[in-house]
Amino acid sequence: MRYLPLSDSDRSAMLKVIGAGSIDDLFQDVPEEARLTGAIRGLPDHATEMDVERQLKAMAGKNMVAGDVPFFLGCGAYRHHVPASVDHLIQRGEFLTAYTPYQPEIAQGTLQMLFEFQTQVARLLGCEVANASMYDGSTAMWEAIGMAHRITRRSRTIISAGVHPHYVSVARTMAKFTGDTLETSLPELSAATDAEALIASITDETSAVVVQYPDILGRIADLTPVAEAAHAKGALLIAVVTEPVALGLIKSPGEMGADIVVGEGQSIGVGLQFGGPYVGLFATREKFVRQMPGRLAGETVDAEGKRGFVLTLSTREQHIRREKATSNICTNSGLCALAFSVHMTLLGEKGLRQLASLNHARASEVAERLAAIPGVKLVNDSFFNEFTLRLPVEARPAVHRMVAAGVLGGVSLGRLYPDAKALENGLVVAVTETATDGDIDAFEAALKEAVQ
Amino acid sequence: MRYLPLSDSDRSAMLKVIGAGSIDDLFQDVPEEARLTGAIRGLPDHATEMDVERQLKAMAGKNMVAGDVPFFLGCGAYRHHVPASVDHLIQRGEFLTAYTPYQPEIAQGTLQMLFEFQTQVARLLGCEVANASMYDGSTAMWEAIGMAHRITRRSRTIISAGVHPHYVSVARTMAKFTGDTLETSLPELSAATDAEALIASITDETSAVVVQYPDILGRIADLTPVAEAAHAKGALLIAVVTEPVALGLIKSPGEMGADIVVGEGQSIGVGLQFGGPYVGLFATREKFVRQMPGRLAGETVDAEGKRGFVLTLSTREQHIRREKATSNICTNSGLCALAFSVHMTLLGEKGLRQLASLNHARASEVAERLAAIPGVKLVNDSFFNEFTLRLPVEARPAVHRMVAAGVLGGVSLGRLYPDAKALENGLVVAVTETATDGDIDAFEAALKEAVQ
Amino acid sequence: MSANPSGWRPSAPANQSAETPTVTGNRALMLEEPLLFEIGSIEQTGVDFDAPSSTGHKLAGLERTGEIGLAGLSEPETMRHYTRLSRQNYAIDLGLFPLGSCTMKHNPRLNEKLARLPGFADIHPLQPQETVQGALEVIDSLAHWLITLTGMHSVAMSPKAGAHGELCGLLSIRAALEARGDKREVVLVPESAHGTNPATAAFCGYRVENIPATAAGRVDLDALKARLAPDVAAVMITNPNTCGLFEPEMKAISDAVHAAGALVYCDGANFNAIVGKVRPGDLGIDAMHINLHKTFSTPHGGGGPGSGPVVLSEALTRFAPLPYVEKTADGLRLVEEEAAIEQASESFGRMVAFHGQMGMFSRALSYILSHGADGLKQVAEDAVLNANYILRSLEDVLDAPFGHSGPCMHEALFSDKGFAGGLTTIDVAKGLIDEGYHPMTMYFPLVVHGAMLIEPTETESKAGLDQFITALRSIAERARAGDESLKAAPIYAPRRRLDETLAARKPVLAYRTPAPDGAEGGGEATAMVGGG
Amino acid sequence: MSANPSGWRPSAPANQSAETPTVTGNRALMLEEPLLFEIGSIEQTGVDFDAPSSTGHKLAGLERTGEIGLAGLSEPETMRHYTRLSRQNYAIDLGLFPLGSCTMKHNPRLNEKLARLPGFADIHPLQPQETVQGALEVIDSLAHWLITLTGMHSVAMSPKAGAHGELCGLLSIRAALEARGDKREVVLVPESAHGTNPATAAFCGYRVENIPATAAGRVDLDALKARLAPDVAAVMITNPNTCGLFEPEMKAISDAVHAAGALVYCDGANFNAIVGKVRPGDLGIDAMHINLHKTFSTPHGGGGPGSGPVVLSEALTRFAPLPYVEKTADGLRLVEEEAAIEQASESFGRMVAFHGQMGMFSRALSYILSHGADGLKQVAEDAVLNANYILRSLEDVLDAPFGHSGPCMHEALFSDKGFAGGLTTIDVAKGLIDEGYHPMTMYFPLVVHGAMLIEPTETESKAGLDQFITALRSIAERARAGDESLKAAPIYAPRRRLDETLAARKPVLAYRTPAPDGAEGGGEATAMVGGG
Ligand SMILES: Cc1ncc(COP(=O)(O)O)c(C=O)c1O
Ligand SMILES: Cc1ncc(COP(=O)(O)O)c(C=O)c1O
Repeated sequence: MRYLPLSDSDRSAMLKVIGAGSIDDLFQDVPEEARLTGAIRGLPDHATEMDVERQLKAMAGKNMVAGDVPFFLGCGAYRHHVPASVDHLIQRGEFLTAYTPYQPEIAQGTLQMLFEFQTQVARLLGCEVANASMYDGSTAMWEAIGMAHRITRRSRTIISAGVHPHYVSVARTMAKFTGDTLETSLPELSAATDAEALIASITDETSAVVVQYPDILGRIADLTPVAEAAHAKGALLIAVVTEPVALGLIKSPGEMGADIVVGEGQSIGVGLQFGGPYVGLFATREKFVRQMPGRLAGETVDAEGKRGFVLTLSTREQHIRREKATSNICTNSGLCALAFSVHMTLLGEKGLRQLASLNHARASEVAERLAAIPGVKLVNDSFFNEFTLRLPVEARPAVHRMVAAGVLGGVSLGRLYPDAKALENGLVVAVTETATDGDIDAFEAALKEAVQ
Repeated sequence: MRYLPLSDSDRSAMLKVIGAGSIDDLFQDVPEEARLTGAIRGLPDHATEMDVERQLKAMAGKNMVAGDVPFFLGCGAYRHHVPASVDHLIQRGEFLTAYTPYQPEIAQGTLQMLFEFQTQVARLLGCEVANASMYDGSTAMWEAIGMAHRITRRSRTIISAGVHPHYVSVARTMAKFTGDTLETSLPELSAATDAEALIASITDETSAVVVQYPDILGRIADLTPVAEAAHAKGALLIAVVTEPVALGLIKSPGEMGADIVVGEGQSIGVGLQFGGPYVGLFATREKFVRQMPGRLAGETVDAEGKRGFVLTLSTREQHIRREKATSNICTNSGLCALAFSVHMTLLGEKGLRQLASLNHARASEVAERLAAIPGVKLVNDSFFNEFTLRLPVEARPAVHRMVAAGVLGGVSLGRLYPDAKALENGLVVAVTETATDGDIDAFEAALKEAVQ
Repeated sequence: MSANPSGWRPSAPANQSAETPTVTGNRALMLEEPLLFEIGSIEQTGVDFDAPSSTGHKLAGLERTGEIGLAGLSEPETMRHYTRLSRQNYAIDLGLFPLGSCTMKHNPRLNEKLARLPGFADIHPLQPQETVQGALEVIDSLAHWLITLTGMHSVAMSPKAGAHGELCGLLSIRAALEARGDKREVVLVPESAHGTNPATAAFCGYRVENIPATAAGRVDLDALKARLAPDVAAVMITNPNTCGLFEPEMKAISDAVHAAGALVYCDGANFNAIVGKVRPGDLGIDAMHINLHKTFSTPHGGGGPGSGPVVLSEALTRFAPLPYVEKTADGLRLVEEEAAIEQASESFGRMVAFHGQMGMFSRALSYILSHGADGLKQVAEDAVLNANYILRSLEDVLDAPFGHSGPCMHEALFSDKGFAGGLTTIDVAKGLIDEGYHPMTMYFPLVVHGAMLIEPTETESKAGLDQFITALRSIAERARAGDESLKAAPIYAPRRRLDETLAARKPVLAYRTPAPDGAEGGGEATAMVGGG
Repeated sequence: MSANPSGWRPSAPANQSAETPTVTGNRALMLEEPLLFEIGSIEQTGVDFDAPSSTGHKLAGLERTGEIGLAGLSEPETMRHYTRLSRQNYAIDLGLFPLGSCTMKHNPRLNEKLARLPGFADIHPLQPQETVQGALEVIDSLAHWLITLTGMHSVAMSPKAGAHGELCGLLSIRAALEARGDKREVVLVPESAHGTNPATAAFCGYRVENIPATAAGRVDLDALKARLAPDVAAVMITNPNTCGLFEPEMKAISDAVHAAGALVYCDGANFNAIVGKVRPGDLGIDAMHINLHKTFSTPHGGGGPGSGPVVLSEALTRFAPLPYVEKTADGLRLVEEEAAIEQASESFGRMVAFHGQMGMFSRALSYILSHGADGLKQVAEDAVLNANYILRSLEDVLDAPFGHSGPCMHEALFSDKGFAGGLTTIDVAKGLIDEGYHPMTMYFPLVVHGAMLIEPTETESKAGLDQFITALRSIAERARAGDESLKAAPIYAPRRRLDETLAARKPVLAYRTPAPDGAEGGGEATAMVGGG
């Protein structure tokens, strides 16, 4: 087998050194009855590279590739062009096949990169510090709720109706077991967010208010009033960003007073990948750093006084603190963090701003065109690159009809909120720099057809 | 522009250091009238990565991809499965973006690889030494004729009718200018090669006899009699191998007495690439090494006595010997040599033999099946993975008819020998490990149809 | 402006010792690399964009006006920055990476290639299901093989890493207990367990108690039995355990646990030792996570991403998280809409925004198909053989605390007993760095003093192991002889030992642009000198 | 058995100096790597094959029975072997690579990606033309832009590198001369020309004579005119020339050459300096090769492959080699069948088996489209700016023989004048290695003593150049001061200076398996000690 270097003669020589008669002697601790004797049921023997490639290609071939069709999906995962150099660099064996940088003298590459990533994330989100990544945006949000609980010693969290329903779902799952109380609600198909209602519901027992920015329907609202209201009651503001490209154009949550800002970094460098691996962003105020989950790279010096980087503040972490850790996370999303960081470095502030402007301009054009389709209404009066339409028909079947026309034309709210009658005509449309004029024409035509 | 790091302020600062008022001052030696003033005609300004990708993808999309259809072409370029690790390794920046290893202390990677490549090639071809690569098989063959000329001080070369007609064409082009005389002929659609005729035509003026093995029709013949006949008259035997995988199963030309063995290495590691870049293999006897063209890596030691490698015997080469060099070659095919070497290392002798056996077995099956089609005759009684059929109809249009059925069904001799009536029904078919049962069925059906 | 416009800055004082006399601080191919923020600028970019043909005005007046501070580099500079950084890393592609418990095995590039097929890499998680049938097929096939290999009843595919899998398992257990109205409070965990085990249990609201171990490094069954009581919700066992030993009484443990009304969680991080040889399902366990980034070779990527599917017993299956894939008459269906689904009403809920680590699934499936039935079994056998070879080749110079109790499984455990002159495990580890190796796992498991846990994996050749053994033997001999010079190791790495205390005492977690002209700035820590 | 079954062998005597005290010979991340033949074996393989379902028997009795001696490695070992080797290389991805005349610029990975599209990478050169229209479109588009950029009449796309392009150009010239019945025998070449120029001329059967140069490093027009006579077939000029200077009298040279009935070949290796700024066609040249692997950034790959299309004047067009692409009513057509084509009857013939370096064409086209009209012009300007910046920043410490004659073009030329203590160009070059740079081109062009030819290219940043200037300045100062220690450089590279004399005197060009048990074998050279 091509991946296994030992030859049979190596094996016998080694058994001799060990003093064992056969390989099975090494498995002597496994009770006889627990040993598998036959082959693994149904699994053929090892296959050639060509054969495996054929099998997987056949599966890949059954999917409709976003890049092959007019494509307008968002809702937490965005399709941006990722420069070829990003994928080249993350495939460098020294990045790809390294472990967590536990031995800093021979892991400065990963450590410095993480330090840079943390800096980029902190600056983008408008915070003082960021960690070395979480699994994804949804788990980052849950961890933020837990962190707020530790900081405020309160357990009631208000989650805005504008938060991605899957993120809310994750939080709800966790809360069932940790005894946290979550106040959640469904969004409305209106231009206004639920900021006022949120503010009204904050009490002295509120640990945190969680808002998404831009929210699930694409709406943008100033976070300052919510932040002030939360702080006035001793609660924290947690902001969730699922489309970090937006922050090249609009104010960061940190600037507006958010105490913890989490996000999904997929949109920069990582690609769609059917939902994973993605990369959770997690940033906060310096004073909260010891309550933060996840790994942190920090600056230090070596024995000769040269600057270097190490994993630090690990007394927060499971491998040191065990049951008292701030989180159980161990493996995080390092390589996606690298992809994010490389792409962000290529963009730089200038490129990020250009990219964001282009997205917003393009989305504005498309919103205008689609809203001109008879019966179709634009819900938003603010958005970045994603907005919601109210269709004259149920959106979920309309999406399927567009598929039949070869167009991936947005996410129906019916898919995200299967039980919410009031939302069933909602269609969330994301438009990025990857949409061509032809794509937009095709989408417009398909949607026209689908709502008839 | 994304590839250009200088900013405008860098540029002014640098001009100041230089003491120039403007960039155009630096071009002062270019006469006014020779300076281009406007933009380059018809060329748009710089384009985004996404845009360039779209343009090139559109072109790529117009080609019929070998891997997407039943595919049976050979005649000097063979489609084998190349393991994914080969492409990964040749894309390592340290290999891909290095220059010729002129500074050996920081080019041991390339130099050791070339030394290993030379060893692999020499052993595969059955020779004592090999060089660090030529452009491709056809130029390697021409260089071999030139080298034989230098060794024997004779200028008449006999080229077997079994040599690839494009290779002959290249030799003919060069000979027009160097005053070499080539004796060439057309192949016949028969099982026997022209070995006897060759032997008969060797004289005391013959510098070399050139034979291809397996030949353009796929035939295999013992080279020993030709070698002996050539040597008896003081001439050299040059053997050409366009499908090196064959040498995992059949005797090497070196073993049979060839003095210079050249080849096309494309078949191992390199891929089809519409004809280039490929990699010329060049091997010979140690005693001829100072007449060899091309670069050579050799072993030596460093100032501390450690083994290391350098480019050596450069007194043969243009940069030292200028007009007295053995060849004008400078840039060769280093990265393809690396691909060849990595693939060969993965194969090893064991894998190469397995691969060769599989090719021969598969080709034998297909030959049998196709020869059973009414009117179709198998020309060969010997072959490796490629054989020639005599169709009941002209082969060139039959190939086009198969294309219409979605099958790339071999190379017609009409394409290779456009004026040779006697060959026009010949179809050369190559079968490698990449052909599936389904491919073979489709091919059989398409050919049946095409010869009706 | 937050990025340093003056460009390159040496990170070490020039000419500070005879060993680094270069002006640049570089040492030939070992290149120093400044921070991105020291070489980039907010004006620089490595991408081109077309100018927007119009401008939008829907930003609710929230335009970001201030400087963000994101330094950019042109593409050539970016290539160099990261290429140079990468060269300061050790990796599996460079050599043996025997980090115990981490299963650092060869990462086939075939898997990288296949995961990048547009049909996998360029599909959106919320595409209509009829457009992603191939992706669901990957999930379903991988699920099938994981169930088959473990002999379990079902598998939850969405957990994103091992620890997340533990969470999934414990939540399933808790959901099952609650479903039967059983409120239990304690989870028992061996002291040797990985830190994620107690952390996860605590996260799920359980109190963690230790299970004692025998002198042979196994769970003390009698002690365990004695502790089992109605307050115990679950027992978390690692098998093979973190000492590299198989728990021979696993079935008896499971039976006892079940008899006490509790459930058995198995940490499957060490599945590599037994894949194709033993099915955890035959040992009575209820839930086990599988680290695809260990046993099934998806690359570690310098810390992640991973993927931690959890196989479940029949008892736990109906509590499994959403989403999951099911076969229907019209093809595969992703069951995700919680509220709408009758049959999933007992699911404990959703763990992640989408469907798990698709990019890891395709790699792991490729790995499984490549190895096949014979190959997977060989994986376990060779992994165990390699570990025992190391154990027996070094036990004369390194103390093997459980060496007497028989063969180990996939990793060999040594202690620092016998080292002289104050030398300890870390000195041996750092010595290995100079020899061209990544060190073993140090000081874990906690049950052994100065633990050195060596996991070679099956993808190492005998010749490679022999060289490693020679190197480690020589270092071990130096450690036993109290050779002071080991304390200075590593001397050839890009950095000497780093001051971790300083890092934690004065955390500098993000770059702070130095104040102009030498005024006090955030970079001050770089001027301090500390010992390793 | 030709491969060494015993596996790893240190390539250096253990513990030979205080600087390498490791047992393995490794120095942390700088890893020693044995030869493939020392670690592999003929039994080992890194690929799997299905067993053939039948066996063929058509081998004419020529089965290869003896051992070939091809050592194999498993895939993990292969990855490490080549990854480790790669790390012993310097490359553009690591830093400045200022090899004059070589135009080592950034290689965009976009181009690598596009060249690998199956539509380009997985098509056979002999596929029916209707199945490769997109490939022909690439050739045709690239041809169009090369013609446009050079202002010439046509282009021959098949030459495989610069030297092959020279051959193409000279053969076209010779064919044209012969077509008019003109047998000329001499080609004039400046002494500063690249070695391929005279080598090519000689290969085409011409006698080579030198053209004298002026004190300002240009062609001496008067001397050239004096030599022009009916025996002169062509003049080969490099412009910008290899001293990095533009030939201001190029048009006058061309006119004079044409007046004498000869033709002008231009070596276009240095086209990078003038792309988008000057069209060679406006200077009266007849043929010029373009190194796509220089100006158009296809990667050098450690020595190749390259691609050397040749642009031709109208006078030479009909002699161009086959194949070429033409537009027809049914699409693009590859004209290759020599005998059948009326219109190509004057073509001098075929130069390569197929159609040239397709893989380089797609990359070069991507490069041209990416840069566009503004970008290409900027390329030339920045390349020239960077070179002049180096020239002027160092001319106080390094002698610039033509520095007085005005600005240089894309490369800065220095000599070793002023070095003391027997130090010379090579010592400066090796000193740069320790500083983390690839040296400049040494001892070329031949017209300058101890030449150091520095070509930074446009893809270097100012900060990067500043660091390089600082490093080279310090080395130059040491060279002027006669600092002996420079002779020991490099000290940090994977190897110290290598003994090239030994290599040439006792060539060892292939691995020879050592005779068993210390008997005399082919490996003996490794035991000798030589000085650098
Ligand atoms: C024994 C053990 N359990 C659990 C884990 C946690 O897995 P992960 O890092 O994927 O979260 C690890 C690995 O780090 C481990 O070694
Ligand atoms: C001036 C000059 N001419 C010709 C050549 C030859 O080009 P190639 O190496 O592509 O054959 C080179 C490059 O090596 C060169 O620098």
